[in-house]
Amino acid sequence: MTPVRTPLDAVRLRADFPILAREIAGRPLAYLDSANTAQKPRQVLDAMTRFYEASYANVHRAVYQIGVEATEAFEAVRPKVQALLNAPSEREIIFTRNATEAINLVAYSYGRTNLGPGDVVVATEMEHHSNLVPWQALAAATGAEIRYIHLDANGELDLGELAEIARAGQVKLLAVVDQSNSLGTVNPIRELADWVHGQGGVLLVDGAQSVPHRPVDVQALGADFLAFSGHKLCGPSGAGGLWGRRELLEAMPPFLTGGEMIRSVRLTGTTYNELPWKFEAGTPAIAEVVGMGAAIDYLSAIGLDEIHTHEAAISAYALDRLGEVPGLTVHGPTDPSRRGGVISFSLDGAHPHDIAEILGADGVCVRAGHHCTQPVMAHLGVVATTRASFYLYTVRDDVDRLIDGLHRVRSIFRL
Amino acid sequence: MTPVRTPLDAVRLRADFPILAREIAGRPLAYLDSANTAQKPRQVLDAMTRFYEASYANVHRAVYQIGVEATEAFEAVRPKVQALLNAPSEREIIFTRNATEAINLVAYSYGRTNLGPGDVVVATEMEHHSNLVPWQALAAATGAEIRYIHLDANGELDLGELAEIARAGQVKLLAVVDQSNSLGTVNPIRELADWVHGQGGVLLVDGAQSVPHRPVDVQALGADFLAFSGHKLCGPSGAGGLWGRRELLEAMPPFLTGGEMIRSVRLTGTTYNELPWKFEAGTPAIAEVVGMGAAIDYLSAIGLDEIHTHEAAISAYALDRLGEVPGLTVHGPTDPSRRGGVISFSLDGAHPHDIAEILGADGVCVRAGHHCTQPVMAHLGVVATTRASFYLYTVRDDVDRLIDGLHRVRSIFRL
Amino acid sequence: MDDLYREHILDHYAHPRNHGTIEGADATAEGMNPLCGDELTVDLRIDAGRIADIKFHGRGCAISQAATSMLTELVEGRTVDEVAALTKDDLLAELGIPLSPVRLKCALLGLGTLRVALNRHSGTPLPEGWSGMDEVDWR
Amino acid sequence: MDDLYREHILDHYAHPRNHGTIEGADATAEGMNPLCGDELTVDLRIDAGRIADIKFHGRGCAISQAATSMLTELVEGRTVDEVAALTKDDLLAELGIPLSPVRLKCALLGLGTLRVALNRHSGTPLPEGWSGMDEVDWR
Ligand SMILES: Cc1ncc(COP(=O)(O)O)c(C=O)c1O
Ligand SMILES: Cc1ncc(COP(=O)(O)O)c(C=O)c1O
Repeated sequence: MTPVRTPLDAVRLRADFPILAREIAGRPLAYLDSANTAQKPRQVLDAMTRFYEASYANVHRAVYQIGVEATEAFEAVRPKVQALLNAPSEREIIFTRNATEAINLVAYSYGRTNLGPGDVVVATEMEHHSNLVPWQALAAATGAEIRYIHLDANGELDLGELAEIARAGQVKLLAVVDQSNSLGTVNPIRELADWVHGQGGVLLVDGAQSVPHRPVDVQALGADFLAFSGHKLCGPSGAGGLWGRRELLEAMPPFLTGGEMIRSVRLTGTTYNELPWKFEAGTPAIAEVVGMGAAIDYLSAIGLDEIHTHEAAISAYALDRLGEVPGLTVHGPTDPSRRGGVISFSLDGAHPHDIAEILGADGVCVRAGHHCTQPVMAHLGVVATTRASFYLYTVRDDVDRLIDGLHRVRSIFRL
Repeated sequence: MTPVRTPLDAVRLRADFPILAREIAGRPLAYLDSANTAQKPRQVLDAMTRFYEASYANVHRAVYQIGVEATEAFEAVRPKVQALLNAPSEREIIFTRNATEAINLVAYSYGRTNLGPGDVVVATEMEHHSNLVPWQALAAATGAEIRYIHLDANGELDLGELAEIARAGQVKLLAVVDQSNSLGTVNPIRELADWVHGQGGVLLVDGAQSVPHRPVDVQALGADFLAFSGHKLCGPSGAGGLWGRRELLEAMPPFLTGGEMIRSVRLTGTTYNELPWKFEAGTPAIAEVVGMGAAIDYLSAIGLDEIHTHEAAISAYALDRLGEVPGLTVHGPTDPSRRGGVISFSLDGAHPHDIAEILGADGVCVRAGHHCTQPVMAHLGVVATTRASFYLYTVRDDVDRLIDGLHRVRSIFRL
Repeated sequence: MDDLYREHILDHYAHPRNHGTIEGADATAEGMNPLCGDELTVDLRIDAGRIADIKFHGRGCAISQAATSMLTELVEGRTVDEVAALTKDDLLAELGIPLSPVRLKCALLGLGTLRVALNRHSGTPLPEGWSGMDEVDWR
Repeated sequence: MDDLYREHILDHYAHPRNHGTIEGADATAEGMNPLCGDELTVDLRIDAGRIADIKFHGRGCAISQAATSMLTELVEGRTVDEVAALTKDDLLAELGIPLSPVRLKCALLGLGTLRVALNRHSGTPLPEGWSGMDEVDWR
């Protein structure tokens, strides 16, 4: 049933994205900030509008026709996510607002139940703040210790530290990003899974930057939890998800409580609903989950493999061309095969904010800042970098305009 | 500057709501489930689509043009909410997914910091599960005691119990719904505020059912926190909010942690951002908040007063006409001036599910169930009721069709 | 609509078969539909591996009451193994009416509750978090 | 764009006035822009109610560096009261370039940090949670 796929035609796909036709200074957007958030194809916007215009109602509760349709449309997204992640069961898919909420759910519900003094939670120096601060907060709340796997000079994890970390206490959880959002580094998740399982701990994978960009298989990775954001995979803002192993989720107490997640409420006590609803309190982001389903359909029809191949080609081209710019340093792994479609760089004599401003005036959208990875910046010895990131709609012309803009920066600052 | 307002013309307003033109069994929807979730006007759907097609980007971070536009569109909603609630400052407005998340934020961040053994958290028998289960969970986690204000025969709070509750321990927080979603009861919030403040405690108001339907003024109410849902006020699913008094919010620890809510992250510790961002971790529901802003504009242009007047007229008409149906009992206050546009009822010999099914087949959408208020059902001695609820787009014809449907139910069941 | 509230459904609803309780039942289970709060109790007497008697009571809609009533007729006198093998489709065929997913939960409440009772009787541990509704998915 | 990186901005960026530190300063404050991580330290010497000396250092973009450099020229020799009354609009007028809200935060980092230093010196408690950026709203 796998369709025969042709290489992705980014120029053609751009036409699906209305915003990419917007002109700034007379030229269409060169949107190079997809690691931050992805743009939305017409297919996703139409799916949501159609839903609101024909079938919008609250889910799980209503007997009437539009309520049934809304529930079916909403619940039909669970198996789509299941397939996207190769999860064993759709009951293991919990809808959240974003990856951040998914990680917090685990930190509160699993973490506060299972960690205490003498235990160790491990994160890495490369984590996005959303996969770092919740574990700092968990350590502070439970008396567990937080340990970090640091970065080597190449922007990769120093696995040599694992032995020492294991001696610090009982390792209960390792939280690690699949692909770094600021360095592009792709991490050896399977190896880390084996290590943490050997310690008797569990593995949480931050899939925010991998799930949108290449095939991800939670079973092959050996993950116990995986978090992702819908807005980074061409879905609307406001929807994301958590996958977790059923035994773990079953044993965890609820996190948010309220309507929808209960079985029965009495003034004297309450029993909880089954998975996954136990973790979905209140009216969910109904239309946004439906939109995320449309985004998954859209990406799947193109093929995550094809998207990955396309991004690798664009990245290779960009790395080449960035090499032409005097005074420019690319951060992160030097081996293109060990990095995703995210390139952070520094340009001598020009601050990232100024670079992004000058590029932005020509419609080239890059991000300047710490990318919610301040420890990575500290490691690099900078406060901020400029970052260009790619997606299925990125074309070589976008990269060419980036390079032209960088030359313009150099000329403005007389570098 | 207050515009002169004419009475609301619901027939004309219906044209703004695409879904209301949908036909079931040859007739347009009679959507009588707005207390559950409201339908969306074209103005709101267009605002979101326009945003996605022209200005979508992540907020607060980007230097480029669409990032600036996105941030401005998103942050412009805070003063709209501030005005809607007459809050002292827009910094006190925190965006959440829904009322449920807003209440959980307070239960975790305020509750777990301020309550302990010997303290009392007070809820009422009338609360929606979302304003009940979080307090049960808080009591269980902290050793505080939970006490309830019970209902009288009329479906109103028995304030005579307050004295005894005050003797149970140090009252730290009272959580109460402004307007009941299953009985329609409007509560004496100001009186409860004075009482709980006299006890040295704070007041959380569940505004999920009041904010969409009439002018709400957090200062006049004497509230300390107020939660609401955007999807119930014609906004998209996925956005809602919490208002809290600044001194309280400033003193509270963060709830969800991650990107956006930090000031500075080091491996050795983290400092947090200012209000309101301290409480908004991760990428927010950007387009949904923008949509909620469009909904507030839409409602404000019509006037919350006018909406309230319209609903009161529809309710009075519905109460009258329901009185014609043999064997039908309306629950909740008998005085129409003490209730909102929500009518729960029982019909002898017919189960709510069957009533809703039969009405639904004719396009009349009512809700059957416990409405996430099982303690209210227990109080009424039923497991479920049928509920019709009204909004600005409800017309008399909807009520007439409800009544016709109820007669049809009686004839099917030979009552 | 007239599809749903057919004569046989209304008849079972108005005159439920095997309604009541069994004193000293060999197995009992309570079911609950979290969507509407409907409650159901099923009592069994089991004799030489057969359902010698079955009774139910509770509060529910016409669909759940009629479906449970018909279910009791379907299983009475059958062996425990036969009953354990009964699928939701068998029951739905018996009901013979079109059902939306929400109403499917109504229709299957009795079957789920009966399963719990049988599991209790046989001592088979119930799957964690199982409410007898696991077969009912939203799609 | 050419609006933004005008000659005077580039000049102050390349040659910041009053750059450095003051040994034994009468007041010091550190500012931080949480959006980009830029850091700034402002040192003051205050003599008879006047800013006798001001120095700054830190890491920042052309806008924040140039704005802070121009700010130091603006306040040097003025009385503490005059400086406390200085508004963001005064500084922006001096800068004379159009700024988006994000860049406004850059431009006002120095002013906010200076205010913290003055407050520390006067012993006025700082508003809780105040980062010197309170004047910068998103709209
Ligand atoms: C009174 C009341 N409180 C809280 C809620 C919960 O709202 P949400 O599901 O949007 O979080 C509702 C909605 O059903 C409600 O009616
Ligand atoms: C690696 C990584 N983890 C987590 C997140 C947080 O995602 P969200 O803001 O959607 O919760 C991001 C997004 O910036 C990310 O890149």
